Amino acid sequence: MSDTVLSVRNVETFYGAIMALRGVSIDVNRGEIVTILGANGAGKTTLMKTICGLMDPEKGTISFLGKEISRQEPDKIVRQGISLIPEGREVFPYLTIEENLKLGAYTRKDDASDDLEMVYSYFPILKERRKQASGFLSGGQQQMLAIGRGLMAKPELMLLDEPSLGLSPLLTQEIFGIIRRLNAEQKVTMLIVEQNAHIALATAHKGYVLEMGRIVMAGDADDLANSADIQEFYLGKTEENERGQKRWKRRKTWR
Amino acid sequence: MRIAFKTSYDTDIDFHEHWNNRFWIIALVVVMALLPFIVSEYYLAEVANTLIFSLAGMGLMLLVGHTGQVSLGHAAFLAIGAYTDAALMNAGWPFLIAFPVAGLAAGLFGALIAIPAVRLSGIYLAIATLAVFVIVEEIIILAEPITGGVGGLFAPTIEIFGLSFDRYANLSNFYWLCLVIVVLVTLGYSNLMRSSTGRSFLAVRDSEVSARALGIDVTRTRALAFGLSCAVTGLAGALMGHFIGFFNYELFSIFISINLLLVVTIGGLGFIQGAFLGAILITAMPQIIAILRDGLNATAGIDLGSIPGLDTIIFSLILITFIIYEPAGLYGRWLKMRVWWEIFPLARRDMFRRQKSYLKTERQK
Amino acid sequence: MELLQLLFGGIANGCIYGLVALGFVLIYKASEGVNFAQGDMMMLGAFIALGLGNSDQLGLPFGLAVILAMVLMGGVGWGIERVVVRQIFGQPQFALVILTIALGFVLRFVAGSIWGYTPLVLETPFTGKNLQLGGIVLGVADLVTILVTAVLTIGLWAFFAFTRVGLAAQAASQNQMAAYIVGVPVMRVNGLIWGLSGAVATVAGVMYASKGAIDPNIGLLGIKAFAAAVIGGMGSLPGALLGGLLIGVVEPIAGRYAPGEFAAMAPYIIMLVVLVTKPSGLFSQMQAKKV
Amino acid sequence: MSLLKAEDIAVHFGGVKAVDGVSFEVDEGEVFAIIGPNGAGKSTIFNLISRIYTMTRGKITFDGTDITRLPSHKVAPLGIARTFQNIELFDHSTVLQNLLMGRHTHRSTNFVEDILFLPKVRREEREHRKRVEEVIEFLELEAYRGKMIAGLPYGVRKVVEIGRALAMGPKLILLDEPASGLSVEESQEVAFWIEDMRRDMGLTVLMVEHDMKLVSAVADRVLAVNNGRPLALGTPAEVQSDPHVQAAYLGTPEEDAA
Amino acid sequence: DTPGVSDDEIKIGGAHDLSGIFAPFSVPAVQAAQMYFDEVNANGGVHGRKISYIVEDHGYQVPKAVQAGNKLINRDGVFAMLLNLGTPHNIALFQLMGPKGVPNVNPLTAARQMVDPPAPWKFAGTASYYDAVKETAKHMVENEGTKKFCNMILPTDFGKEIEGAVIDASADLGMEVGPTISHKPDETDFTGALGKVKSAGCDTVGMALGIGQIINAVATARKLGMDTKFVLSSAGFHTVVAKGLAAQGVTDGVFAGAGWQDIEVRIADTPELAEWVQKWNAATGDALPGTGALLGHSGAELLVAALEAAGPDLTRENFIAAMEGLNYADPIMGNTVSMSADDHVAAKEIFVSKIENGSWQLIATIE
Ligand SMILES: Nc1ncnc2c1ncn2[C@@H]1O[C@H](COP(=O)(O)OP(=O)(O)OP(=O)(O)O)[C@@H](O)[C@H]1O
Ligand SMILES: Nc1ncnc2c1ncn2[C@@H]1O[C@H](COP(=O)(O)OP(=O)(O)OP(=O)(O)O)[C@@H](O)[C@H]1O
Ligand SMILES: CC(C)C[C@H](N)C(=O)O
Ligand SMILES: [Mg+2]
Ligand SMILES: [Mg+2]
Repeated sequence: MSDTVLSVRNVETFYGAIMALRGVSIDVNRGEIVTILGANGAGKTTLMKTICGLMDPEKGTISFLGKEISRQEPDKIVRQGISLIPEGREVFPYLTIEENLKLGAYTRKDDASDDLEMVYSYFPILKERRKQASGFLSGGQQQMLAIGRGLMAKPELMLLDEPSLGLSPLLTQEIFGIIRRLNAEQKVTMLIVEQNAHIALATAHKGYVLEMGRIVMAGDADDLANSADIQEFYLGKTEENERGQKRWKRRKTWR
Repeated sequence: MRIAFKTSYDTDIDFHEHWNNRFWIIALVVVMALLPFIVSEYYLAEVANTLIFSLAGMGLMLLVGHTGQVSLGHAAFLAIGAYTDAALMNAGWPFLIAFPVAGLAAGLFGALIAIPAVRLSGIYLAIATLAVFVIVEEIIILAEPITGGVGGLFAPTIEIFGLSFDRYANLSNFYWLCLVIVVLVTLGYSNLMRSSTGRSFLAVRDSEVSARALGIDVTRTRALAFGLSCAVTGLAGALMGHFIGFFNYELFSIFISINLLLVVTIGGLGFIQGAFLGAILITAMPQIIAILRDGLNATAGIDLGSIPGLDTIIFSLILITFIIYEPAGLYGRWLKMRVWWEIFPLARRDMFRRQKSYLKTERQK
Repeated sequence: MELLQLLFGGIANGCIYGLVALGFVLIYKASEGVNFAQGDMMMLGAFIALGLGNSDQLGLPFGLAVILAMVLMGGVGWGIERVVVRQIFGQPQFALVILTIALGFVLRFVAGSIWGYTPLVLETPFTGKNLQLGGIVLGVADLVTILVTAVLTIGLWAFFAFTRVGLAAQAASQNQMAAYIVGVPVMRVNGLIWGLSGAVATVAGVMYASKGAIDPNIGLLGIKAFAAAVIGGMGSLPGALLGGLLIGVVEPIAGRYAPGEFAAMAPYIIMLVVLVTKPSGLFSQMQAKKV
Repeated sequence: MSLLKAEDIAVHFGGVKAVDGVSFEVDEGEVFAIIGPNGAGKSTIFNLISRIYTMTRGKITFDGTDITRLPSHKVAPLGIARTFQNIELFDHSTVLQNLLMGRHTHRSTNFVEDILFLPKVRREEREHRKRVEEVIEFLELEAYRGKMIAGLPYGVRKVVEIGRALAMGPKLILLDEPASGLSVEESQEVAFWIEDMRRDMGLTVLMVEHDMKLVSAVADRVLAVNNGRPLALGTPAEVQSDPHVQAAYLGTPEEDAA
Repeated sequence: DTPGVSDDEIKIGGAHDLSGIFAPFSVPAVQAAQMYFDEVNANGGVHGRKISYIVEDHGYQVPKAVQAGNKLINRDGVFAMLLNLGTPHNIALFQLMGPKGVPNVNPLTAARQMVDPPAPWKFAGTASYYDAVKETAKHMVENEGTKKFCNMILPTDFGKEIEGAVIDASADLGMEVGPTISHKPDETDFTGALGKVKSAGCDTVGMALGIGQIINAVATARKLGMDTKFVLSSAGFHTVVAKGLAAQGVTDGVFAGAGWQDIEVRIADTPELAEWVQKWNAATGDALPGTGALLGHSGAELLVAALEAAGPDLTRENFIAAMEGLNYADPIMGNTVSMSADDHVAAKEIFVSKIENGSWQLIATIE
């Protein structure tokens, strides 16, 4: 089944006078993992925030499960089954780890204790520290907590904004393992923004490339992984950048 | 849109990139200087009052807007300035010496307070300064021989080189005196903000850890800011004393502290210009409301004056509306308007619509 | 014996500061904002109770009048959040301070327009009633104050510690964006808390009114109560109570034993001492930022 | 010769032994990396060096000075600059101002001179500005010079923070995860910068990083830590092939997963 | 031509506290004055001129009071000031008014400085706090058996006047005085202060506190079993004090010295008073007008009387002369207005009253 879970149409979002999204359209189908690649400042975070209502688009529509959701309060959108793992962790520093996780299940009516155990099994350190304030966790531990909190919501659609930020290589692999597993076993649809394009493209079914607030490329993850531009700018596969050699400034030129 | 071609670092170091900005500032000062020949006593006294509030506002702005420390007790430093100045002049000191010494006294007292208080921040500092304020108030009452106790005292007349600068007898002279002082302080303040001391204030405001990591002594910096802030406020206090002419401790009430906070926030936190705009709003708005009210009564026969306290409510409602629509303050609004003009035909209508924003805890330093 | 008497009076009085302080803490816990109109909400609460209960006004039975007043003030608090506070959501806390200072003027004006500026006396069943207990006199009003404060503090504490909404409110104060993305209806929770603080303010107002007369300016007490909340470690409910009690107890004892003007300074000196030794209050709510 | 020397340093927070007996030496002109799982204590080591935390035991010497008990603002003047894992910039100032703030240790004027803006102050301002422009050029921040930090994308902020540290003109620079949140291309650039810092500016670099590509590309030596204790020390290749490090930290190399 | 006077209008100014801590005085005073002027204006005004009373709010802040004065005097050009509230505020304004000779009629403060040092344009409505309390204190010693006074005051000039009066009265009578305890306006617990009073052996307390505080403090004293007597000034001479104390079960031992008589007990046999109370009630809903209203009304009445007497050619000089020639009985205040060139206090009687069963009863009148 390939019905559309999320459909973003011609969205334009501004920060005051600055136009961060210049008419973005993407589709995410049920059961898919979709990744968005893009350099710094391309607007990836802005897109994620716009989808879940943390920012209001000035133009365009966003529909989730066929219902228009743009310009609603974020908590309403979340309640309909979207969960965001935000860039930069955003934990509740004075609450304990367990309270943080429990808040992840705030919108759920059913019992979430199984999922709590599941999160603890993914990240044993969180269990060890569950009665401590989360503000003192290391950067990576907070990232685990943020991911765990997102998982607790058991959403229909998960938005992950740079989930691997600050995680060790081992954990990065584990996280993507979890993502694949959730997708395969529980059919959670995923939209992932990731700087680590290797692993993102390896995990995703489909990908978009966002540059300067515009989608400049879209396609199957495999096709993208094989495209020359992607290889050069996102996978770092150009060999002339050897150590000691004079480097050339070759910046992306899609405008 | 104007473009400045920068040919040396001095272009950035100087106050203004453009000659015409400089022109406007000079023009403003000239007009201000000529004001006594243009307007009546009523307006002149109001402008003098506004200048004094701007001065006090600059004092608080340095602390709240530029160093991120909040004081609910700045009325105390106004008082220290006013009483020191009056006491010294009563002891025979000339104004030209008593006045700076009054500022210095307020500044030193402020720095003294700051040393134990620098560990405090946010509302904790606000309450500590409130406590200091109450204690200063009591000390003023107790120090009757100097302060006149609760009865208060008359400010001595200012005389400089045989010329009288008395507020009631020679308002124009007094006004010019205020103007000169305000101009000088503004210059000094702007200089401070374009040099490393000013930058260290901003650093301490935005991130203490980073400031430390850059070698900034946070404790010293905050104490210095507190001291400077109090000194400027003290100068304003001395002028206020002369302006009002008679005062007791009730002049320096908590409401004055609150008014000063209104000045800096409504004006625009973090901008020297904000202190002026805020002072203008706070001192002129009630007068404008009153004048409009009188006008309404005279022309349309609608007598709002018969509802006691309505002026204050209208003023409060304006404040509320204002803070809702422009939390960045008057100067923030001005900056936006300027941008809008500069790119005029290209400006979007809702260019300045606020994007949603979210706060995070400020309990972490 | 005299000391005991002073202590008792001080505790009862401190409870009133504590009650108002609770209102400050409530709002702080939910949004880290400071509501400078808290004292004025207390004032309005007292007037509404008076308007409903006094025999020359609506004349409802006291208990009913108080409960209705709490409900009404809950509505006022909720409405204030809904109509004005919400508009500056996400803006620096300073905006709220200015906003609530101005709101305080509005509330005073409203009370003044309805009930006039002449002080009025609230009729309560316990006004002027006293109990003798081994040489010390216990005012029934004082006893009620202490009891009500204890119950409210514990109740509110439990609300934050054990309920889902209480947790959500705290989350919202620490990180509004994160609270939203876990699905907390931040605005609604805020409205609820403002309503709650209106109700708590009413209780404080009624207890305050039982000791004298009220006029639209009694909200001035809010400043001292705010100080109490802060030295308690703004954000901690027991801290607020403790801060209130500290000030409440110091006042009469200093009034009795300290010389002259020093007595009036005493609570503020204590505040300074507390803050200098514990820069973030008795029940500290500050953390060093983890970098 | 060693510029920075940590001897058996440890810090405990209640029951958490964040760092528990780590010793290492960073030689002058070296690029030294610290790696380890999340929560291993890497950032804490940085915080001990910059005296944000006070150590439970141990000793740190920098350039012959014992800095174990130094107040935190006295560390920078010795020539130690740092960046933060979670970016600690002055959000309400421009990029230029942020970089100028990095020049604080080089000021020689006092506040009275600043208020009067004596010619001396102007001269010094020009000098600061010149230095900062060099940094701006080096990190290619020209386009952002007058922008407020608050509106910059994550990656640019990371670079500005590096710039602020460089503006100080330090001997030793501590970089906490300089490449996290950066794209492959951008982290390659960071690699070049680190290279240049060492070669052209004569800086010693101590960094924490999870991007093993970057570490292998620039580091001379690598210290792996786990649970606050040292795990392995050696060249990047040596440490990466250490089975303990692989088990606790690296897992199966990324390329395989791709 | 005279400032503020035109063919059909006389502008009168008032710097008031309509939003601050003394709003309980200013607001009713302004309402009462306005009510009186409305009546006068409806009846054709004074010599064909309508009175317009321009009121500015200073919120008990001195700088705002100065702004208000500046507007009223320099912009509006008022003829005279009426009922300006607050001691420091009045004194600050004197500096604007003095050089121009703007008459200051019945300021809402009974500080001695209102007529001392004297000036042609300064007038006061009633006996000062000082005189009233001093005479009352003497009365207490002579008739109520007071042996020793203490003071409980707000540290304002008002408080100091009361303290000074009590101390001077004691000195005149050769008595020792107990300590003065000062209180903040937001203080709500008086147990400690009363303990001090008790241990100092005072049987009477001179009290200068806010209304709520007075009720609270007196009730606390009774609760603690003290039979201390209390002497209040005109600022505490308020019907609500009697009512509030009655609610707290306190029915005796409270005295006040003021320049007028309490209205409650006189309504029945003073028709003018009854009429006015009824009007007030209709206009505001208050059962009884308070002190502010009383002062506001009498001030307005006095001003109008003087304007009438000054004749159609109104100048400040002939207004001042008219003021100095006033002599009439004010049934509402229950006192007599009479001034002369060297006496600018309108009503000089001092009425000593006592709370009995929830009402103020007049017990002595001192000239
Ligand atoms: N608060 C803000 N104010 C003004 N402009 C902003 C703000 N936040 C982001 N921007 C601008 O919006 C654009 C998109 O930013 P966004 O954070 O969405 O990028 P991103 O793709 O997530 O980048 P990164 O990879 O660094 O996270 C950037 O050019 C940035 O400068
Ligand atoms: N101030 C503190 N209070 C309590 N615990 C702390 C504090 N600082 C650090 N810790 C703990 O010390 C441990 C090490 O933290 P640190 O930040 O050094 O980890 P890290 O190695 O930098 O990890 P990451 O790669 O995730 O950034 C963590 O378990 C953390 O929770
Ligand atoms: C009693 C009030 C009418 C005046 C006030 N006490 C004052 O003198 O300031
Ligand atoms: Mg991003
Ligand atoms: Mg770290």
